[in-house]
Amino acid sequence: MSELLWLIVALPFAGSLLLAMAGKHLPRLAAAIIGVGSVALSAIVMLILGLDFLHGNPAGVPIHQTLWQWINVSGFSPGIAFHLDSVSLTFVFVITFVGALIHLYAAPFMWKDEGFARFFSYMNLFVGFMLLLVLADNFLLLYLGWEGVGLCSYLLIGFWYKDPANGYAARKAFTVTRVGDTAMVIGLFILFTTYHTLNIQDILVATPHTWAPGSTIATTTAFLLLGGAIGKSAQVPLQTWLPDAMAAPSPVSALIHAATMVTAGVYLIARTHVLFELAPVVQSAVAVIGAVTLIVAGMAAIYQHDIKKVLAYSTISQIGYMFVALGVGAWSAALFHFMIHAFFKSLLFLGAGSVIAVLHDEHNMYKMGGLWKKMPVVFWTFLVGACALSALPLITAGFYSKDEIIWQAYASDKGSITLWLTGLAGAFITALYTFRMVFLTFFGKAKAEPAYRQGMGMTLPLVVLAFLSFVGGFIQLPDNMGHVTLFSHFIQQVLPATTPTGTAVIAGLPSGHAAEWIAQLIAAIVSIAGLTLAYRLYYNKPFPAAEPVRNPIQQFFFKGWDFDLLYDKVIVQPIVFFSRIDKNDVIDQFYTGLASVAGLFNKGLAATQNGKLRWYAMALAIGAVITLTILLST
Amino acid sequence: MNILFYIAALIAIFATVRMVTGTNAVHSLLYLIVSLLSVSVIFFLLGAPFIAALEVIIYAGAIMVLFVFVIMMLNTGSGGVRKEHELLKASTWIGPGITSAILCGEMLYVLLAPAFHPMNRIEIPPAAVGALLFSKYILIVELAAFLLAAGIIGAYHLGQKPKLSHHRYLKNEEAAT
Amino acid sequence: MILAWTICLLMGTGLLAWLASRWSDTLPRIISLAGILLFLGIVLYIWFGHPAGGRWIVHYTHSWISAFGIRITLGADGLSLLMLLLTAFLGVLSVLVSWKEIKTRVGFFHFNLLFILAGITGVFVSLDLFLFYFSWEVMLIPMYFLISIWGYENRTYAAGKFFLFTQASGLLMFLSILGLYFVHGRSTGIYTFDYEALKGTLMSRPTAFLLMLGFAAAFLVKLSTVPFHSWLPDAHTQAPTAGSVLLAGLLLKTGAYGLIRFVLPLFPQASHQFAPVAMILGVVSILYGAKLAYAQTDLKRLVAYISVSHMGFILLGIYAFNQIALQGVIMQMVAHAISTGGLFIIVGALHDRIQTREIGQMGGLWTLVPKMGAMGLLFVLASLGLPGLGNFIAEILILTGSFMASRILTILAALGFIAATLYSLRIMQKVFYGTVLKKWAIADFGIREMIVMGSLAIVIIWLGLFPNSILNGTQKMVQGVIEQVTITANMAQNENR
Amino acid sequence: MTIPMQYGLLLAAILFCIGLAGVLVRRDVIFMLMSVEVMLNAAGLAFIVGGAARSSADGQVMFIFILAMAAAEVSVGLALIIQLYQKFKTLDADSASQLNG
Repeated sequence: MSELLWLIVALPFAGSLLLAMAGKHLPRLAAAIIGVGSVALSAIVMLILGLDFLHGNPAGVPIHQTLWQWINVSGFSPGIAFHLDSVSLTFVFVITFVGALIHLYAAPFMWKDEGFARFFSYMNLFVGFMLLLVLADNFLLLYLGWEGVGLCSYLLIGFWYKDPANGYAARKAFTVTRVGDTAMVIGLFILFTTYHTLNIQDILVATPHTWAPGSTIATTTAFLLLGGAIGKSAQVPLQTWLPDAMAAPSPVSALIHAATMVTAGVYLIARTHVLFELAPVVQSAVAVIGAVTLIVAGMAAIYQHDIKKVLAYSTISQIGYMFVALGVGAWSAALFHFMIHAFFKSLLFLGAGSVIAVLHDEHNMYKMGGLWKKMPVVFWTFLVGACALSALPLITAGFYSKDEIIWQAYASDKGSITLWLTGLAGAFITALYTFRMVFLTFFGKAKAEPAYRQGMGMTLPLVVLAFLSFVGGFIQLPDNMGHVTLFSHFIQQVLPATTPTGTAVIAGLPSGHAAEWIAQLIAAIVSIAGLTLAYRLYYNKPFPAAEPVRNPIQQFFFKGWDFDLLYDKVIVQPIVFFSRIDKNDVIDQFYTGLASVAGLFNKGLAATQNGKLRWYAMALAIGAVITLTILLST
Repeated sequence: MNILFYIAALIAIFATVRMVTGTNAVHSLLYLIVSLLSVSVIFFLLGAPFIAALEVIIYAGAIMVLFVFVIMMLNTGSGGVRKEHELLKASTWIGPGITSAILCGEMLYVLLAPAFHPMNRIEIPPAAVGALLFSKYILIVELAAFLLAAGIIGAYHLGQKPKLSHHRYLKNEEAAT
Repeated sequence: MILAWTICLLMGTGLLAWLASRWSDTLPRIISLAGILLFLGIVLYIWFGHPAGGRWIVHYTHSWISAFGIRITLGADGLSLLMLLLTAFLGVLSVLVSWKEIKTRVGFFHFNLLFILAGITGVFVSLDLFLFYFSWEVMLIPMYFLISIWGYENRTYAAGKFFLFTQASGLLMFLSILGLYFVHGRSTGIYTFDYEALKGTLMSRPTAFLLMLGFAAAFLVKLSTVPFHSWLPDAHTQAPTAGSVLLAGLLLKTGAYGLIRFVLPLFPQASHQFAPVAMILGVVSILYGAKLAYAQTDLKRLVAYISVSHMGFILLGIYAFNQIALQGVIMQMVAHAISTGGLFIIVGALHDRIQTREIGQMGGLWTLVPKMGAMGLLFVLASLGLPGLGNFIAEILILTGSFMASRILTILAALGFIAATLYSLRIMQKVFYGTVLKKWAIADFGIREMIVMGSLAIVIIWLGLFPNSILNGTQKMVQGVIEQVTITANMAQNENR
Repeated sequence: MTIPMQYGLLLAAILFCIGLAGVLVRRDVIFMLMSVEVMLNAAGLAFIVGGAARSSADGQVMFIFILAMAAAEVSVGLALIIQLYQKFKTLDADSASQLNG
């Protein structure tokens, strides 16, 4: 069975290639079948392989497959080779399964677009690269996928290229992530020069023996890899590209900018967890970055009026949670939240996409309202997603995944009360902006009429994802409630379990089951409080159908804490200025200067050549005189 | 006999100066001939009768005839004469004059320095000259032949009148250029 | 012998093409195409058919000017053959791209084109330093004509600048060749220009360094390293498309080839002394070239500055003195030829259609010419070093190798990735994205152009996925060079102790 | 009683310088040409004097060469003068300055 591994990756690539070459000449239906079919087939192969892996392989022995030797230069010999273990399987599952659903949704969604085949070609290409990323057995192949998904993100953000703004957003996304990628590449150089291999497993095995915990080299390497992760996962300070990336079509936002690509950073850190454990400074930096990000992005989400931007900031914020989990060593919690988040966030994006589409490309929530009666399926599924996002207790999957993180932020040996409080604050903010979005969009007075009813193709994925957002949480329940550990057990084949604090971190605070009960209660109260506040502020309030007026502070949050302004002033403008002032290249000017000096000499000498015979004869005579004089005087 | 040398030398200098400063081309030409003739006297005195003869025949004879022809052909009239009056202005001649004077002075200084060395009066017959020409200097003789041939062809080519174009368009074109 | 025949074949085809222009304009094109295809066939035959082992895969020597010890010594190893393959491939493409573009003096154009190719072939296979210099000059003069006759508006200036830079630096190299000749002759009594014989010449350190500088001058100018790069943007911009393709694809590579083939083996120790400077120059080239590329508004000039930046990687890699970096350099030589060649062809095609190279005048062209846009995207991505395409393999190998030699410089060079993103995406943004500014009525790529671009695209992707097919061929040669350089340097160090 | 060689050479020098002055001062091309003849003649004289001092025929040979050269020079020079006159309608050397750079 395991020989089929390469098919999972190859199918989307084949679909992409086929669509790129022949897409123009294919009828839409054929293009759709190829585009959706390739990913769906890939998902089926994944399911077969995955079941095989779960049943026939209880110890979780990784499946390894080498296709061909990629490069082979005196020890530098990464291959095109795959490595499937529980962590990559989780990611592959989300990528292919959620990916297939989103593809299915996208077929009717993009039906009228002139670049239909091009769209699916890019989407398939993305799925292929993403799978390559998570399946790669060496860092170079991982980097190939890493850059590949960045490229597809670029292409899809700029998909509607006729609007220059989309192109700029795409370029920004690619450039900002490339900053992180470059840091990561330098990290790879360090790894290669130390271990003379780029094979991930080999390095992870070798690292604890060669590098002392907390040593400079380990810290530097981990820090550089973290740079890559921050860029891809849109964490502070490289988060600015993601809100702009909402220029992409909604299925793209769902697939790339919510479910899969932006979580590549989480994957990278989880994959190289050994390195991060050797560099405690960096690991706590991960937690701090996550914590800062979840607050920064959450605050920004509250003030957005564009429904997709709310979701974008929400994504940044939720990935912040995952980073917190990674930072405190709660590996399986991070991956669990990744999976659940992929379900509900893509659901939300697809729902938002439906709303935007039927309202004639209207993004402003203040111009929506009252849609719950008109689009019941979209409303109910969206509501499920919103509940999961706000982590409403007991019933939603989001509660179980997020609660796990918040609890571990407190209970893990690397956790602290500050992180816990930040997590709680984030939960409150999340509930607030989520239900603000729900109330503004679906309740209140109707300000616009839906243009059409959407078909089954778009509804089915919503329902499936809503279902997953409900039941997904029950595969992993906290110790005190049922103690189901299907997921964490599965993940712990690869990643270590969280080490709880032996004694209570902070004296005087309770620990153990009692503490967990209390923490869950607090978390539940906090999210319900957020909901309630949103209800008070936004339910059925007569807002004008326009962009809201904001005071400077609100404006500051609205602009994402003015990070863009800062970068523009500090980085972009100096670079542009620097390249403008020296457009014509001083060095070239130097050579031109040399040439013009020669030209001056030429002019001077040319003036002596006046064509007068007597002048020349005179010069001869003077020359003779001078020569003679010199001869005589010596 | 020595006195003859000095007289010839003085005449040569005097005639040359008059030639250079003269305004009428024909007069100058005559002075030039006088100068050449007196130099030929000196040649004779120095024991080179063949060269003296050549000087008279070729220089004073043939070459000067060429000059005469050209002056006759061009017949510049009085226009040239008027221009040459500018010679009288100091600014015209002072620079070249000083340069030449310095050159002359330096040469004199060089020539007067070495010790006395007499010029022999032993006559060297043309036969000796001829023998030398066609033995030791044969290569240069041939080169000189080339030079003369080139001179003839050049003179022929340059002396040609420009071809008349009989077509009126071409004529107009030429007039325009 | 076969190498000598290939050079004769190219020259003969050139003469024939010139003659054929008496009768028709198409005939020279067909003749040239046939000639170069034959050349390609021969090279492929050698590439696939060579017996394993042996230092030189093909070797030929014959007396030329025996009084001065000058011989016609030709030889090819993996690197030479690879370069010949590239020469033949780009030769075919440059005939194809000028099929419609060149309308005047077609015969003479192809004559020049083929003589450039012949000269380049000579450079890549000469093992006699005099013959090498001779070929070096042979490739310059037709290129001068190519720029100054069929170039764009500012062609005379550009051609003159190109000629002055390369000629002046070439003379320095000639001085060094003569210097080496005499030094070797004095010490051994054998006056020869033979490469293998000159390899082990004993000389004092300052002499070696001076002679090395002479060689390096020619090659650095050819490689357009930053303080000597200023001929390149003008020449590339003004040359006709085929000229730009050959300039970027092959002529620049002769500089890199010269460094690898001559400077390192002939002066191993002096090269070590020179390495820090060279690596710094390489990094400066990468960053400064990228910066200038970002600032340009003339599309062709922008692409030209990309070359400057990419050549910086080559310089950095050569002087890192390890196999990984050197293999990366070879990869970069090929990949850059393909990617920049592709970009130049696109710019040329665009200029043919809209008569301008100003970026400000373009925009939204994807709608009008989607095939061109897709191809443009591919090569832009290649030039920014996207993994999976040839340039990435090259750059990652170079940087990995140079990281072992110098960490700080490599980190600075890695910033080139970010800079490359900026200038590359600017092309996409300004040319193909956005709204259409003017109502162009232009045709997309036709069949001939798609053949050209398609073959380039296949090659660049092939290089990205199966780089081993090339790296294996040059592996022996690279190993030889590196071993020689390191052994000699170690010996010198021991002596110093 | 013989004349010292210096005197002969002196004469040659003086004639040469007068000729030179003529070339430099005069604007009429015919006068310039005549002055050149004087200079050539002076050079020839110097050769003869030298030959006489050494009692050898070489000096005379040289004079013959100078003579040949002078003949060629005059023939071409005069032809040029005719061309010049036809083109510019003047014999002023300064007016024929089209070769200025």
